[in-house]
Amino acid sequence: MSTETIAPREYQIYSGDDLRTNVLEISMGPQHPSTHGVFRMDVSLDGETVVKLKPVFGYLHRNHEKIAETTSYLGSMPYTDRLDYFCSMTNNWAYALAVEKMAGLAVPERAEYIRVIMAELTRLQNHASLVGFLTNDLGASGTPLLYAIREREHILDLFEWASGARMMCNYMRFGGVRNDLPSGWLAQCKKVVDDFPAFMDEFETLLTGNEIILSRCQNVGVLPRDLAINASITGPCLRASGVDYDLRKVDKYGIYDRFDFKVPLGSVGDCYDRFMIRLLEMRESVKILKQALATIPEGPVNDSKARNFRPKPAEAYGRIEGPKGELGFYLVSDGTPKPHRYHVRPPSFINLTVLEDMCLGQKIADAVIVLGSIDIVLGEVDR
Amino acid sequence: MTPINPDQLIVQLTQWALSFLDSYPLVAVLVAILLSTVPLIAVFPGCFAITTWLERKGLARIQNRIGPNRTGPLGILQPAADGIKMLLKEDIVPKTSDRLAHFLAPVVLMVPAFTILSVLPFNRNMIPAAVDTGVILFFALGSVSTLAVFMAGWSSRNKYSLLGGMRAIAQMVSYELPLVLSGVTVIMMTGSLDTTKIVAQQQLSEWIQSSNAGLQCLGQIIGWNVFTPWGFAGFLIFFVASLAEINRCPFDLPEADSEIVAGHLTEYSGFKYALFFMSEYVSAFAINGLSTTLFLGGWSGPNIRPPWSDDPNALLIPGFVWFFAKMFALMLVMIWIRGTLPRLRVDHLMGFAWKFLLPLAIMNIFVGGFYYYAPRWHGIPVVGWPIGFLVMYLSYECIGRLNRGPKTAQRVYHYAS
Amino acid sequence: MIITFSILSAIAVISALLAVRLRNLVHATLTLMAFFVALAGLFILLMAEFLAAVQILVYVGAVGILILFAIMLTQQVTGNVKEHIEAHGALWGLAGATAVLLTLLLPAILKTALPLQPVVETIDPSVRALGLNLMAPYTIALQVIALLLTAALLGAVVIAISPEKSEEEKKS
Amino acid sequence: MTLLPTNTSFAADEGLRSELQKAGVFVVSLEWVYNWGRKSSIWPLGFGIACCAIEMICTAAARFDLSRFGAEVFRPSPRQADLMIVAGTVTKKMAPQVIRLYNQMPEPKYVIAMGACAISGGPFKQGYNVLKGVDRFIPVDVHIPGCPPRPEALLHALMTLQRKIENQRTLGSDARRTNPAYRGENRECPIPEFGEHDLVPPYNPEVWKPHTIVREA
Repeated sequence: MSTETIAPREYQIYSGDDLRTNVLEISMGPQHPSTHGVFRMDVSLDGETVVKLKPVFGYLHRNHEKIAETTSYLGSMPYTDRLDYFCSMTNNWAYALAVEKMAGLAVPERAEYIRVIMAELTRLQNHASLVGFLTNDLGASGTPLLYAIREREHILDLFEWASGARMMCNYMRFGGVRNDLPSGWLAQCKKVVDDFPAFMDEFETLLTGNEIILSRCQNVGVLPRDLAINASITGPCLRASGVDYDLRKVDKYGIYDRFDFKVPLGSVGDCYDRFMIRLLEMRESVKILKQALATIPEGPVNDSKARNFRPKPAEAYGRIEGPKGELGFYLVSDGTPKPHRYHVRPPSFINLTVLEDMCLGQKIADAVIVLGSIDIVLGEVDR
Repeated sequence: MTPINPDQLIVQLTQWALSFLDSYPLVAVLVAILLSTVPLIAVFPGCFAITTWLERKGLARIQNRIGPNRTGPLGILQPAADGIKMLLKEDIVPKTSDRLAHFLAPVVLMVPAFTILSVLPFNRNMIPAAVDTGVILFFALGSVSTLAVFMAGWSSRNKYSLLGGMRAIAQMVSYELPLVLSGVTVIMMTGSLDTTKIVAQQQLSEWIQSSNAGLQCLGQIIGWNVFTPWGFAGFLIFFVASLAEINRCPFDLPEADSEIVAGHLTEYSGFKYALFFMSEYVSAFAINGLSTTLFLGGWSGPNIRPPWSDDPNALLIPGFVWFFAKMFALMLVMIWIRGTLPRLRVDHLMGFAWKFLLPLAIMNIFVGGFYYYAPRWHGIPVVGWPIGFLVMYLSYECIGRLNRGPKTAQRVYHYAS
Repeated sequence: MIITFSILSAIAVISALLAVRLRNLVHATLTLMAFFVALAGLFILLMAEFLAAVQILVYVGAVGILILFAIMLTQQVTGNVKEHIEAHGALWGLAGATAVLLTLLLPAILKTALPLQPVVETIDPSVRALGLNLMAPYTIALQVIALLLTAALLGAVVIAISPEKSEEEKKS
Repeated sequence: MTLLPTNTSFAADEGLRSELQKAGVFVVSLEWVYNWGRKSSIWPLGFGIACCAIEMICTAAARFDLSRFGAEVFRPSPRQADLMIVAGTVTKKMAPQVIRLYNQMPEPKYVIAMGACAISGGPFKQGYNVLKGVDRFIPVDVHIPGCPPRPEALLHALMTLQRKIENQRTLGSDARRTNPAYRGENRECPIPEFGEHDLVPPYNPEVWKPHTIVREA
C-alpha cells in the first residue's frame, strides 16, 4: 500500500441555472450487507436519489461452464448444485432434462413424481427465504427471515434424508433420480406440506398488511410489461408484471400437465407485486405437492444404463421453470464423453439486466429492495 | 430522628451524611454534587448493560431462538464480555479522517446524554439538579446529540458515514418539533417547566393523604396525564418522535445496515464504538424517563403509606422503583418494535414528521387548551374528556387519511386462465 | 465562582477567535458552537438557566446545525490554504476595533464600583415572570417577531419549491 | 465467593489456586478475564460470498442459534467485527476485497475459512479464476472442511476458536512473542493485484509457503 495521504474529497457545486449539488458516487459491494453475495452496484446519488446505477459482476466467477466442458456429463451434475445454491434440485432437473433430450432417455413414472415433489419443495423454501431476505433488506432485524429459515430447515431435512446433503443434493440423474426415497420419507413430506400453509398464514398476517411494507414496496421499482418482455425477464418477476408465462404450463415438461394449479399474475409490476406473487406461488406449490404426494406410483426410479455414456453429435436445450425463472442448459455434443459446449441460461443474471431501469429515480433504500425483489443468487449470475 | 420512611431512605441517608459536613460548606457542596452525580454515572451504564442483554434475549425470543446462554446464568454476563472485548479492541482512526472531530464525536454524544438525566425526578426529593427549567434544559441538551452524530458522520470521511450524518441531521431536527410540541401541552397544563412540579401535578394529593389504602393507590395513578385525551395523544406522539430522536427502529435510518452499512458508525471501532453504543442507550433511557415524567406520572405508582409512619407523604415502595419500572417497560416496547417492524424510507420519514405528527401535536395543544377551560362537574372533566378525545381521534383519522393518498392499498390478485 | 467564570470566558474567547481564524469551515463552525456552549455556561452563572437553555436549543441545536448544513453545500470545506487574505494593516484594524469597543464600554466600566459587590437579587428570574412579561407588555413585539419568522419560513418554502417546478416545466 | 484479579504468575500456580478454591476463594487472573470476554463475544463480519453463506445464516437462525455463544451480532462494518468467516469461493477478482476487509478489521481479529472453496478452491480448484485457498493471503485460524459444511461444523469451528482464544496470552512479554495481535507490528496483509497470469504476488509469504515436494533421486 502506498503511504501518501489521500487528500480529503472536496464536494463541488457545478453551477448551472439553479443551485445544484454534486452527485455522490458510491460503490455498494462486493461486501455490502444487502447485495445478496458479492454483487456490486456502482451507484451515483443525487442526495438520496439514484441517478445512475451500474451493476458489476464477476466476483464469483467460478468457471462453471469451462469446468463442465472438461468433465464427463455426469461429472457436471454436482457443479449444477452450486449454480443457484438455494435450488440445487431444480438445477439438477434442468441439466438432466437437457441431457435426456440430447440422448433420448426416458424417465420412469415414479422418478417424474419425485422430481416434481423435489422441485416444488425447492420452490417453497426458495420463495420463503426470499421473502425473508426481502424484509431483511427493508430493515426488519431478521425476524421474518429467521421464521422462513425455521421452515426451510424442515424441507432441508427432507432433502438430506433423500439425498444425503442439505443443500448440495446432487440427487437427479439422467433418466431418473439417484436412489429411491427412503421408507417413511413420503409420510414425513406429507406432514411438512400439510404444516406449511399454517406458516404461510402466519407469514402473510405479519407481512402483507404492514403499513411500512405497503408504503415501501408499492409503486417502487416498477417493471413495465413491455420492458419485461423485451428484456426476456422470466419467472415471478415477469408474472408480477402481468405476463402469463409459466414454463410448467407452456412446456408442460415432466408431468406438470397432470396437476391442477394456477398461475398468479400481478398488475403493476412493482416490488409489492413481486413479493405477493411469490407468496401466492407458494400456495400453488403446496397444491401441486399435495396432488403429487397422493398419486405417486411405485416403480423404478432410474435408468441404470444411463451412467457414463457417449451421446451422438447433437445439440439440446433443456429448460424448466426454476423458482427464479427460466433455467436452461444448452449442450452441444461432439460424440465424446464430454460436452463440446455447455452453456447455462441463468434466470437471475438475465433478470438483473433491468436493475438500472427499475432503480433510476428511486431512493437508495429502494435500490436495495428492488435488488432483493429480483431474487438473485450470485452463483448463478457469475457462474 | 425522623422515623424511617422507605420511600425517602436514600434522601434521608444523604442528608444524614451531609449533616456531618455542616461546618465545611465548600466540602459539603462538593460532596453533595458527587452524591447526586456519581449514582447517575454508576446506575445508568448498569441499566445499559441490562438492556443490551434484554435486547439480545428479547430479540432471540421473538425470533424463536435462545439467545446468549454461555456467559453466566441465562447469559446475564454477556454485556460484561462485550464490554471487556470492546475495551481490548484496537482503536482504528482512518488515515484521512478528521482526527479531532472523530475523537470528540462520542464524547459530545455522551456528555449531554448523561447531563440530561440530571433533570429527571427519580423520586420525591430525589432529583440531581432541581432546576426551574428542567424540561427545556432537557430538550436543549438533547438537541446537541444531533451535532455529535453529524461530527461522527462527517469526520469519518466515508461516504456511508456522510450519508448517515446527513440523514441524522434531517431526521433529528424534524422530529424535535413534534417531540417538543407534544411536551409543550403538558407544560401548558401544568404551568411549569419544572419536572418535579409536573410529577406533583399528576398526583391527587387529597386522595394520597387520605387514610384509605385504595384511595392512596388510586390517587397515585388516576391523575397521570396519559389518562387524559391530550395526554394520551401527546404520549403516543412523544413516544414515536422519541424513537426517531434516538435513532431506534423503525427510524434507524442513520445507521441503516441494509442500505448504508452502519451509517455514521461505520468507521468507529473498539471503545469509541462502545461509547457511541452506550450513549445511544443512555439517551434512550433519558427520553423514556422524560416521557415517564411528563405522561406516566413519573415516580408515582400504586403505593400505600407505611403503617408505622404518620407523615402524610410517606410511601412504602420507593418511588424510583416505579420510575425505573416504567422506563424499562418503555425500553421493552422499543425492543419489541425493533424485532417487529421494518424500516421507513427517508422521504416517508420526513413526511411522517411534518405532515402527520406535527399537525397532530399542534392539534393536541388546542385540545389541551379546551380541556383546561371546559366546564367541570365536581372537578371531573365531563365535557373536556369526551369532546377532547373525539377531536383527537377525528384529527388522527383525517390527517391520516389525507396523508395516505390513493397509492398504498391491499391489492387483489388474479390467476391466469 | 470566579474560577468558573475565568475558565468559561477563556473558552469563549479562545473558541471565538478560533472560529474566525480556522481555515476549515466545519472546524470553524464546531468552535463557534463551543463558544455558544461557553456562553450558555456564563448565563447559568448569572442564574439565567432559561436563557442558557434557549441559547443551546436555538444556537447549538438549530443555528449551528443550519450552518453545518449550509457548509455541506459549499465548494471547499477545507479552505484554500495558499490564498490567505493578506493582512495589511491588521494592527491598525485591531487598534480601531479596540478603540470602538472601549468607547462603547467606557461609561459602563466607569460607573461600576470596584471591587465588585455581590449583586442583590432585584429581578425575578423565573420563567413564569418571563412568560408573563412576554405576554403582557411585549405582546406586540412578540407578534411582530412571530410574523417575521413565519414570513421567513414561507420564503424558505417558496425557494425550496421553485427549482422543482421549473424542472417540471422543462419536462412539459 | 471473591474474584481476585492477580498477576499471571500467581494465577499459574495451580496448587495454590486449588487450595484457595477449597477455602471458597476463587482466584481468577486478569488474563483469564480478558480471554473470557474476548471468547464470549465474537462478533462476526456479516459477509457471505457463496453457498456457505447460506449455511452461515442457517447457523445464526433458530435451529442452530449462534447467539448462544454471544456471536449473533453480525456487524455490517468490518471496523466492529472480530471474526471474518470466509464463507464461499474466493475468486481472484474477489481476493483483494477479502484481504482489504481483513485489513480493515481491528486487532485482535480472527478468520474462519468455511468450506472447501475457502480452504483450497474446493470443487472449483481447477478453475482459472479461483483462488486456491484464502490462507495464501490471510492467516486463517480455523479451517472447516465440507461443501458446504453443516451448521454444526461452523459451531464446532467457533468453539475451536474459543479454545484458541482461551489459551492465548494477552499480558506480559509472552503475549508479545506468542500472540500475533499483540506483536505491535503492522499486521496489514499486502493486497494483490491482477498480473499477467495470476495475482501478484501469488501468495503472502508471511502466512503461507508453497509446499516443496522432495523427490527421490
